[in-house]
Amino acid sequence: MLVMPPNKVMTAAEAVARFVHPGNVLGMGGQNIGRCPMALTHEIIRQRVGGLTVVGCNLSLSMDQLAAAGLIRRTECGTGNLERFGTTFSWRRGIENGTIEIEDYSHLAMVSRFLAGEMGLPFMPVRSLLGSDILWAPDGAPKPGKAVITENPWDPAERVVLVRALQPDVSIVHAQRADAVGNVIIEGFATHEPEMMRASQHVIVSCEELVTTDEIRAHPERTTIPFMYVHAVVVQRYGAFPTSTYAYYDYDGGQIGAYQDAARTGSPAIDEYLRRHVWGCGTFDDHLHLATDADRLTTLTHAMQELM
Amino acid sequence: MLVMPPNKVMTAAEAVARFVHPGNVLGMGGQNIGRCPMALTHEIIRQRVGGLTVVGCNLSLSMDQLAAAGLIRRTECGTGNLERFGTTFSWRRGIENGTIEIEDYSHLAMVSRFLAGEMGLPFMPVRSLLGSDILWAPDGAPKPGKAVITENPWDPAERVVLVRALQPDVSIVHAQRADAVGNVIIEGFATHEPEMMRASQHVIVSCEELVTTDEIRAHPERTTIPFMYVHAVVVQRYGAFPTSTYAYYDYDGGQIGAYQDAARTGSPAIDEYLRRHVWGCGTFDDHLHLATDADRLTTLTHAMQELM
Amino acid sequence: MSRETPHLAPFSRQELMVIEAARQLRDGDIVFVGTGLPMLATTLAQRTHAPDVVMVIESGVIAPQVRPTPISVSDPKAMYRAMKLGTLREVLGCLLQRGLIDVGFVGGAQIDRYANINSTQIGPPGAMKRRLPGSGGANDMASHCRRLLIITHHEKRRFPERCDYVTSPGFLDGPGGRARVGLNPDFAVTVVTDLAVMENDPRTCALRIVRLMPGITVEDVRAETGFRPDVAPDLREVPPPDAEVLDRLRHDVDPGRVYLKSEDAVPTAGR
Amino acid sequence: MSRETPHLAPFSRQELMVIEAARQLRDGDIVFVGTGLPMLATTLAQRTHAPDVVMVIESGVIAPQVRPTPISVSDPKAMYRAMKLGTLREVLGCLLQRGLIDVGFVGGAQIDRYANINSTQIGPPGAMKRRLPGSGGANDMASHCRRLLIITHHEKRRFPERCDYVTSPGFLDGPGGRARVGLNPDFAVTVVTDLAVMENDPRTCALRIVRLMPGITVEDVRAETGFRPDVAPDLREVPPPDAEVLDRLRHDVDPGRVYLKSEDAVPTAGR
Repeated sequence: MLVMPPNKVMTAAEAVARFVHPGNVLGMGGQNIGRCPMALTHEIIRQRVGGLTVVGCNLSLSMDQLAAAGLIRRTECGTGNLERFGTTFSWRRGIENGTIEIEDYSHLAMVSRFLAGEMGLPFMPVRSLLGSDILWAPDGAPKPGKAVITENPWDPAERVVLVRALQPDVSIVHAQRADAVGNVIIEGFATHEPEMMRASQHVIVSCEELVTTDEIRAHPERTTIPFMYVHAVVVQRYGAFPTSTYAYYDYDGGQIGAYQDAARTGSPAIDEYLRRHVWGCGTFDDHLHLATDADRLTTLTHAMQELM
Repeated sequence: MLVMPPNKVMTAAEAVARFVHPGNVLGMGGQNIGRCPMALTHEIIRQRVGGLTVVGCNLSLSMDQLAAAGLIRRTECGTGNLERFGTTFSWRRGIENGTIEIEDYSHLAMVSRFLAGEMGLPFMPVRSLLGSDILWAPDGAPKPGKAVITENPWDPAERVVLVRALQPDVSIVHAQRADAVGNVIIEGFATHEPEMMRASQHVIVSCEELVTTDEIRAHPERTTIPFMYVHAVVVQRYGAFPTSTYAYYDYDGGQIGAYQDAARTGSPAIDEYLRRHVWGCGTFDDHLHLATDADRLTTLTHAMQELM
Repeated sequence: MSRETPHLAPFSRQELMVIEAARQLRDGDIVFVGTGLPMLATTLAQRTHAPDVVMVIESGVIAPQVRPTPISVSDPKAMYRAMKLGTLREVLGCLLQRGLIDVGFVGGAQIDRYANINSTQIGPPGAMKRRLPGSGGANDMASHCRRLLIITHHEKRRFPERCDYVTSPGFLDGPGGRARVGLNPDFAVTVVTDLAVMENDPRTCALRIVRLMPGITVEDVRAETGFRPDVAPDLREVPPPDAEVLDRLRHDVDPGRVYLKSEDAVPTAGR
Repeated sequence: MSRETPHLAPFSRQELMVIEAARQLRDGDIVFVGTGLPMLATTLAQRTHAPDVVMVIESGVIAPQVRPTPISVSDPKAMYRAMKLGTLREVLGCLLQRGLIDVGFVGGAQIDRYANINSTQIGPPGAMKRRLPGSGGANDMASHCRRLLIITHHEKRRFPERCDYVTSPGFLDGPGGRARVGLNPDFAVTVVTDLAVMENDPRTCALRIVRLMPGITVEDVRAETGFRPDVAPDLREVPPPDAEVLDRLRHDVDPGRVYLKSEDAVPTAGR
């Protein structure tokens, strides 16, 4: 029996302490420079929850900071990169020096795995990956357990790949709005998040605004994810900074660039970045104080409003 | 290359003549007493497009009128009924006298078939149907082609059913709003329609209101189905009458009951109903004139508004 | 078959059946529910002992505050102030098959000794006598819920030894039946009727009588059952309704008596 | 490698590469596109000869009217006035894998003789030298589009005989390769670079030179290609840009020169 607690609102510190554990499979929300769950990521780093398997489609800034902090054992994803801002340097370094295991998929294959997970199915067919090296292990041998090539029983000439369901232990997502019982509204693009959230055993949502359940009930067609899937709601204005939150604020290229400069060079610059911006901050608001100011945040807000 | 015609708006008569052909697999929108595509159904009856295989999850009033008109060769669905208003009598009669073939599924199995269809996959796993007689042919023998029981390759003790993808030749759906290029907004509950529409080779949408493409672009997160899937837009106020359209008008129990009375008794009452209400009407507006009046429609509109 | 509790407000057996079904729901349960008596009983539970029961309806409705009296899963009264209006896939796939529904709650058709349900046809495959509506979401509920609640009028033709057609799986052919075909064996069934409450015997998987409606005997139940149900060792009588609960049912849940039968709404003492 | 068309406005080879790529799109094409040069070229096509080209972006964006200059698939400038903002599954599953995308348009990494693409790693499996970002949606585009358009700077290390790692399938090992692994054999590839346009030879499946940038010779191209591309019988020169088109590119599509390199924006005549 799933109980509906009347109030799932808690601090990021409480949410991470309760729901993110060493060795977890962590589903990562956001994409590239959009809606990365930075406040929740910082809290995981602050609590040094390690040995994580980070899963998602595109993994970018939040994943790379976890990698920089040495908390990632493995990733399963479609890409790691930040497009115009370069690659995810800490992740790349971890893969190249052997501290991070990787399992590559295409974006569609990853979302198909979440689709199987959210529907309670053990696998999902997909017609991508055929003929590619993604199907195989790094040594070129068939990789047992990753994917199975099978025939269409109704047309044996047709082949499909079966990929295995993925149900993260916990997913972290930054959304625009949520209510206290955990109904979540994602505005604009939603990437792989709906499937991933519904597939997860636990979901922590940070949000720009807490709305009343009456507001949720007034527009039930706007609810992206109903409360059953969500275990903690963390109210954090600018919780995706320096990435953007659609309809709220644009990304901050300067701050993303500052992180990338440190990540590109590696130690000690990256350790110093994390020390100042994460471990040196008691909360994400402290980080915002350090990394930006009210004028800049207003500018980012206006930049987004101008695009609406 | 899919061309985007600047204007897909046409009459029901044009849309049915162009896109619904004898022997087609017809995807049916709506559920029970909600948003049945009655205007489009009447037009199919008026043009006597026969030999149809009607597919959907719950099939109700619109399907039964097609059955009453002798246009259905076969159905593939989860249920045929009208709940409080009784069963779908013409359909039941057709099955019992052998003029309508049936292929039974559960609702989840049907939507899984549309899910496979919309994703371009040959089949979809489902964990329903196991152990039931739905898997088998009416004579009790395994039914080749309907479903395949297979093992989870990652856990051979676990069994799933594979159901075959379903891509209707044409689907008919009544929605609240659409623009001229075919972007569709379904408000409120959406049943199996999104998967079915995206799986279909052609889609005809009737709508209560035509909106501008600028209005679509102003709220892109509200678009249910983008234009690529939609081939004809028929503007028809009260196009689901006597079933309801969420946010627009409630169902008309009197008119549903009048049809059910005729359908329950069969010939000649049901033929007379169709003669008066469909073949005797040049358009669906003529039917509305015959079956209801402005006061009644205002009452149904108010009844719905009171629930919003 | 007479009821002799004159100190209470008169009530019909159908009313007590709905009330007893409502009692089966625990606060916080997420219930997958169809219209009719299942929705009546679930709404009643919400308005009495279990305010945080959550309804999920196959048309895509999550957590509505149902207004009286919806006659369909697509009735806007069943969607009133929902927390989400979505799609059939989201509720049947991402909640039910995903394992997030606590209770599946269906109305009856044929139910056999092993709680298999037939809502497809009267007469076996190949020799159909009457076509019924079909599965709808019932097969999905019976396949994926750990707990299935059935409410139905108790009459012999509804309780055959073996269903003509298994639309929705109960325990199939008995112990181990579900596991053998690949269904989750963690499964329990409660059938609430106007004569009794039956539950599966954990050992034999067969339905047995666990409670009797006031004034009803085991033999009364057996006379209206096509198989011979055992009797649970702790057989008890269904408690009569609280006046308050009865009042809620009559005035808040189905005030128009859309599903509550008017002919026996206020039965005479001698009924 | 000099350009000698003095009657036209000066333009860089990168600008002409984008313009030539835009020319590959036909009005009405539904194009699955990433950020960077593919989005620049697609936007340019919309603003010149093909106003009804429809962009689809993997983050869930359908038919936006892109504002200059998006630097990411999740940049709100790439979502401006979209017809729908949805999910990755809707665009990669229900449009791309469903077969409703006409052209997949990707930026380059390694591309080999048979148009296989590597965006995963430098060095073969088991002997990785440099990790690259990975597939993203590129494998999906190459698997499901009937037409794949690639835009990339032309240099030898980007055009190996055989990719170290096949992230996204071209023709694999040549004729019949796609059919043998179960991919749709109805497939065509166009590679637009700053030196030439290459397309798959319909017979051999290998990339061959079909057009040369102004002033570029076949030997110039071969010198920068790791395999030896054949030359199509109807080899032509890429036409120089219309002044109007060049103006649109510079002032409407990437006015901030986010992707257009400033160093060779207005090349001198002797370049």
